[in-house]
Amino acid sequence: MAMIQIREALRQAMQEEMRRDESIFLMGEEVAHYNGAYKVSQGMLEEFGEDRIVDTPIAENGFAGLGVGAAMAGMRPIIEFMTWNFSLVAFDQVINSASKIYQMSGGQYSVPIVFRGPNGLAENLGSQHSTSVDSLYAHFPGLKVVTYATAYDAKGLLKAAIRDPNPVVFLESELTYGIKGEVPDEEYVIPLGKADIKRPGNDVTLVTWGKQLFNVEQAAAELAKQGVDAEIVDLRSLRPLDHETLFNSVVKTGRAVVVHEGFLFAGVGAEISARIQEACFDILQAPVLRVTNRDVPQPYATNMEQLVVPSPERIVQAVRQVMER
Amino acid sequence: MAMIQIREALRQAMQEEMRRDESIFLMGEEVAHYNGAYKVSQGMLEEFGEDRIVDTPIAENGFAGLGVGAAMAGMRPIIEFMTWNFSLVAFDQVINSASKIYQMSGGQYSVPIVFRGPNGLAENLGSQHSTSVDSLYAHFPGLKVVTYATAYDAKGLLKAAIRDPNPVVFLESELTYGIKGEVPDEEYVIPLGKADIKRPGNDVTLVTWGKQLFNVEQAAAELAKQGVDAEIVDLRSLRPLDHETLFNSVVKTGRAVVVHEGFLFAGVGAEISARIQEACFDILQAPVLRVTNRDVPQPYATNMEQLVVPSPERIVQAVRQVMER
Amino acid sequence: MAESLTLPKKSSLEPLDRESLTHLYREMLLIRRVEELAAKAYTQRKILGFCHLYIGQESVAVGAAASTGDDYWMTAYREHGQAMAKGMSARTMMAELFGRATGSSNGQGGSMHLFDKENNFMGGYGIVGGHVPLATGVAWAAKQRKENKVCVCFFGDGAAHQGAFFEALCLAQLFKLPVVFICENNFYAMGTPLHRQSAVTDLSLRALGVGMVSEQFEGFDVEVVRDRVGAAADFARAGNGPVLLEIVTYRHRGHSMSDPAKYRPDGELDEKKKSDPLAITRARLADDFGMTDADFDAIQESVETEAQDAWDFAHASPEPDTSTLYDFTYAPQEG
Amino acid sequence: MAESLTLPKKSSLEPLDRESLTHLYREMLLIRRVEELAAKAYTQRKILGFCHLYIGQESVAVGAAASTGDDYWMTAYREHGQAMAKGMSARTMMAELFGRATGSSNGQGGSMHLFDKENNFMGGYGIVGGHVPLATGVAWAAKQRKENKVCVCFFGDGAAHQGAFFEALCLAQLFKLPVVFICENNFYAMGTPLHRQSAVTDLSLRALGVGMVSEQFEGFDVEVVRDRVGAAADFARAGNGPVLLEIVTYRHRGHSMSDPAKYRPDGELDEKKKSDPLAITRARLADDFGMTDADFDAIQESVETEAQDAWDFAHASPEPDTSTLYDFTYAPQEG
Ligand SMILES: Cc1ncc(C[n+]2csc(CCOP(=O)(O)OP(=O)(O)O)c2C)c(N)n1
Ligand SMILES: Cc1ncc(C[n+]2csc(CCOP(=O)(O)OP(=O)(O)O)c2C)c(N)n1
Ligand SMILES: [Mg+2]
Ligand SMILES: [Mg+2]
Repeated sequence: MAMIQIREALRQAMQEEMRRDESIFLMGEEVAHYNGAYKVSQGMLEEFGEDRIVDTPIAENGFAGLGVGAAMAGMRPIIEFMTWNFSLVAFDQVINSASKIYQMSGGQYSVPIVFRGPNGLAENLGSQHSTSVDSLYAHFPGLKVVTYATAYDAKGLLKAAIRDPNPVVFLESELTYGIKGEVPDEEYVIPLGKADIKRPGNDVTLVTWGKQLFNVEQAAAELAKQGVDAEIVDLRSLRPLDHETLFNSVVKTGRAVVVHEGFLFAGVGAEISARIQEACFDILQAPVLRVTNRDVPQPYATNMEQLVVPSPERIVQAVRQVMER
Repeated sequence: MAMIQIREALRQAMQEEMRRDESIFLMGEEVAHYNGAYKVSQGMLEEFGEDRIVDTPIAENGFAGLGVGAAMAGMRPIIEFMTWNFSLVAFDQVINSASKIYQMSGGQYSVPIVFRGPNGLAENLGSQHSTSVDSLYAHFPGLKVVTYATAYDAKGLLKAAIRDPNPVVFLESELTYGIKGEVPDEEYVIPLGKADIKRPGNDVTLVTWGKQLFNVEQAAAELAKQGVDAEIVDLRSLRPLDHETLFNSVVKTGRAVVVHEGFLFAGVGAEISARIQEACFDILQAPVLRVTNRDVPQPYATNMEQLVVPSPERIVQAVRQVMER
Repeated sequence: MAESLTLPKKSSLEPLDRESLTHLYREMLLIRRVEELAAKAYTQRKILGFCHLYIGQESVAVGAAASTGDDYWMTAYREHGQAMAKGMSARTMMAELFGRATGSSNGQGGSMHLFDKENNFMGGYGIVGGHVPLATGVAWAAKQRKENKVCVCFFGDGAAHQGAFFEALCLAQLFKLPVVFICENNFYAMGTPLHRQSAVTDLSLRALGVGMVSEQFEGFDVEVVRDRVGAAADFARAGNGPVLLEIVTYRHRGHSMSDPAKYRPDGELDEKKKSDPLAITRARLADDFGMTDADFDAIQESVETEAQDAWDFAHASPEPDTSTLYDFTYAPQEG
Repeated sequence: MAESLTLPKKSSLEPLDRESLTHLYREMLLIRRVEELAAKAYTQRKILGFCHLYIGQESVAVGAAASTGDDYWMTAYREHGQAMAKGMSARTMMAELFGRATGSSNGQGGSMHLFDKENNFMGGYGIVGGHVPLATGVAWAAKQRKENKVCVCFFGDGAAHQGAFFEALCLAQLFKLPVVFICENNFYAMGTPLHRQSAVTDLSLRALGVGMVSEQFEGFDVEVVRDRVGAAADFARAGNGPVLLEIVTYRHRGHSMSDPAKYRPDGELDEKKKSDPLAITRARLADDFGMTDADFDAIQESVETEAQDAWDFAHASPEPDTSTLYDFTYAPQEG
């Protein structure tokens, strides 16, 4: 076991897979000579050369499409969006090309590609640079959508995403690239579509994914002090969704709060809430509540910005509400 | 009262507003000389001339942005997407420009613009031409999202959308442009954010919007034969949402089924379901169920395609399920 | 400087003999007849949705196939003729248009989404300009694997204003990718003539802005198309980077079956029909290769049979099996 | 043909006298000093997020403002200097960077999103290329209302490969809109030099592909920028359509405060600093207008005061009132 930063875990995942499989290449803005805007691909140009670690001009729609075409032709591209905010100019390629080509071709062409980059809040960047794209992509069949909170999950899930024969949207975070975690020295892969219980508990199920896990863990610690034993379900894969782990937890606790970044309206939290009440209606002791961004474009000023995103306090408060029933 | 096609109702809305307000113009592909791909803008070039009814090249991102810039400068553009499928190449302009400029500028610049065009299934066009964008846009604060089923609503809501000082996403349907309905001779405007009870009932609430209203009405008729008295809530506005009408109905019936086109996962139906169980938890006699597209890219062949989208039969079946509790 | 780069005046291809030119003529005729049957099927509601006919443009696809037969192709939704030129059987294509299980995509794709992996026909796409970046990726793969293949990417005059098209040109030129971009300028994007779509009506100029080699020429003569596309493919194959070809052509029918095409100036269609690719090549075969009416009648007959057979096959084929509904969303994990 | 069109060799503007050139010098110096204070504030974590400094490029904004002061402007995120050149006070700007209620956007926008409606400064935007189409819309409005105004749209060399940029050029040329597109080529997009972003490094060539008039020139001399932007504005204002100007410049700092800019070749920065806009104009004022060191010291002093005052104002200003959180999402219905 080594303690490494999440950016190193992601890098190791790419390096190990690229050594194993010649057809994999990494392409994006500043990934090569600059070693990555957030240093995720540090040193990879040196190891793999310019044919496999490729800097691009600022043409996301173009190079996202390039990746899809290369995948159709049998390569396994990893396309880095410097941040997912910029994937909005490439939205058509991810949706109308990547997610649909396998179907349109009647199964003749698969699209084994990973789109990856940081998602959601990066602090004080204003509304154009703070979008969480989770629900935009998880909405579409044909895509898989994966994210992580820990270094261990980051590495194991990215390796699985690279090996998957389908387009995978892989959501990272600027704010956590530097967080360290234990990663085994031997190789491992975490299958997509499996949630992970990050904290077992009996009183309430806290459903989350991505970096909000850290807020949820803080809230759970505070709740423990207050005598509430929360179970934390880290979904990791938003599409496909691990119903079994999710529903088993809610069946046990009878209560659920969903916590995620990004907007409430038709967010992935809405889907989780709707599915829980569909599947666990008779068991639920209280409505499923959601803690998400408030319904405003992200403001720049710190005091306003922090008001908008989930906080341990808001999570504790929501849990209190569901416990009071 | 005159019986007119929905395309005429939409045209009247634009004509009346354009006569009233010099700053309004209509821009899009084939809207002028071709009189509209679906003849919505028939005759408008003749009445208003080339400065106000404007054909564009196939550059949606460009002319959507042009519209936003013109709106900032005080005009009131109506931007037609030939279909909303093509708005995916303009996604960045609708999200990162239109929905955020009022906020980024600290309220200095408002963006009074309407983006309109047909949405969802148009039959046998395959997966790239059958996308329902409802949840993609309703997800974002800063936008309003409006749709209709009848000629009356189409006209009144489009007039309100044109007068709104904010960007409005207005969702139409190829398949219903030719459907006729009664429209008053005198002017009227339907305020955004107000749902409409299309059928009063006591046993179950059917929540829907857009052309699925017709399937829901068929289902309600069938259910009536079976002794189930369904209330139909036509949301009309997805953002802002009319909670009052929605919750009052569910409080009365204790049961709800949400019916909409497009994908289930993080669709608007998920939001409705989540909000109903949040607000009406103690009243609900059964889980809120959803009838939506099945989770596959839209196939071309008719037999497969019809399997995917909602049908009266599927709606009746869902209602049966919630009634059995 | 951009202007200084040009294509070789002649391609590396040998001129066509009677037999091979006759073969191309037959292919063009087959496409023509199959499209006419598709139109008939559409009016009988055997084919639904959109149906964009290639009639009038056959020389482009057939000429290009004659010089890039083994290469990768990608194109838009007006692709029936291109799919057939690239090797898809009339049966498989017609069955897809009919939405049958025997179609090229099992009825999943339809008229706008023909795919034929065996023949490296990498698809028809419905988002104008959206497939152009894909072609750069196919060329990327071909280059990395040193396949000595190019990717031929067809699109219309209407696509030359799309950001996706421009970004693809930028990337292809920057990375010197073996792409032959073919803009089929048939004068109209739906009802909008080129001069109302663009300030410049010579679309090969688009290449100047990115430093790409380009050429504009009339594509009614299948031999000319074969030679110029061949020259472009030679250039790209040799590692010189991409080429933009603007091939001036004309569609005899409306944009799709639902378009009466009232926007044409009087007489334009008749004028253009004088340069019907079939008439041009027929005259050439008669004048320079001494083909007789009897010869042409024989071709006509075999084409009729093949086209009608495609209809019969499609008509007799079963609808897709609804139990396969979920089989086309995700590819299974290999191994 | 595109190439045949060119701008008038001289703009309609009178040459600058000592007083007005001194004024431009002072503006450039003020921008320089305010940016240096912003850098200091950033290292003290008084300014957070990204902070893209304009140091080295001052002559572009100030020269453009000297010829298009009443016109509409739109730009990207490296816009502190442009906002000030267009009339935003150092106080209002610094307060926005500090995220205070007294900032230009009440602290909602931040460094990348400065807006000043009073001065027709229509915003700084963060999506590369995304604002370029907006500029065509502003020009559309100006043209329809016969305002005799142009829209000046600034963007970087890195934006010249974006589809949004290309589509905006296509539309502006097709509709003959009064836009002056200014590509500030400072040689780098983040860490990527132009020659690795684009096959052509003369970005004014982008105009050829759409038939637009263009010109490339060095923009270190504020008088040159004023004249050439003036000439372009004259051209657009006269109804001749848009112009693309590529103004060659250089940024002395990294891409943003977090970029050490290690990618520069040795000596490049020192070499470029020889053409520091401040040095050039100072020399001109000294040599041709006889300004003395004392004169310059006086300017320096008043600039220091104004810049420090901006800092003090921002520092003393309150944070945004959290009760206004929901006030910036939807505009209220008028009347
Ligand atoms: C992005 C996008 N916008 C609009 C459309 C609707 N549309 C389909 S075909 C077409 C015209 C395309 O003309 P052209 O590129 O010249 O091809 P042609 O039909 O002439 O072969 C349009 C506007 C689309 N499919 N995709
Ligand atoms: C669409 C998009 N992609 C990527 C980014 C990240 N990014 C911000 S600035 C920048 C470089 C832009 O360089 P240039 O256009 O030359 O402007 P400069 O910074 O030199 O002023 C990049 C890649 C972005 N903001 N938007
Ligand atoms: Mg065309
Ligand atoms: Mg730059």
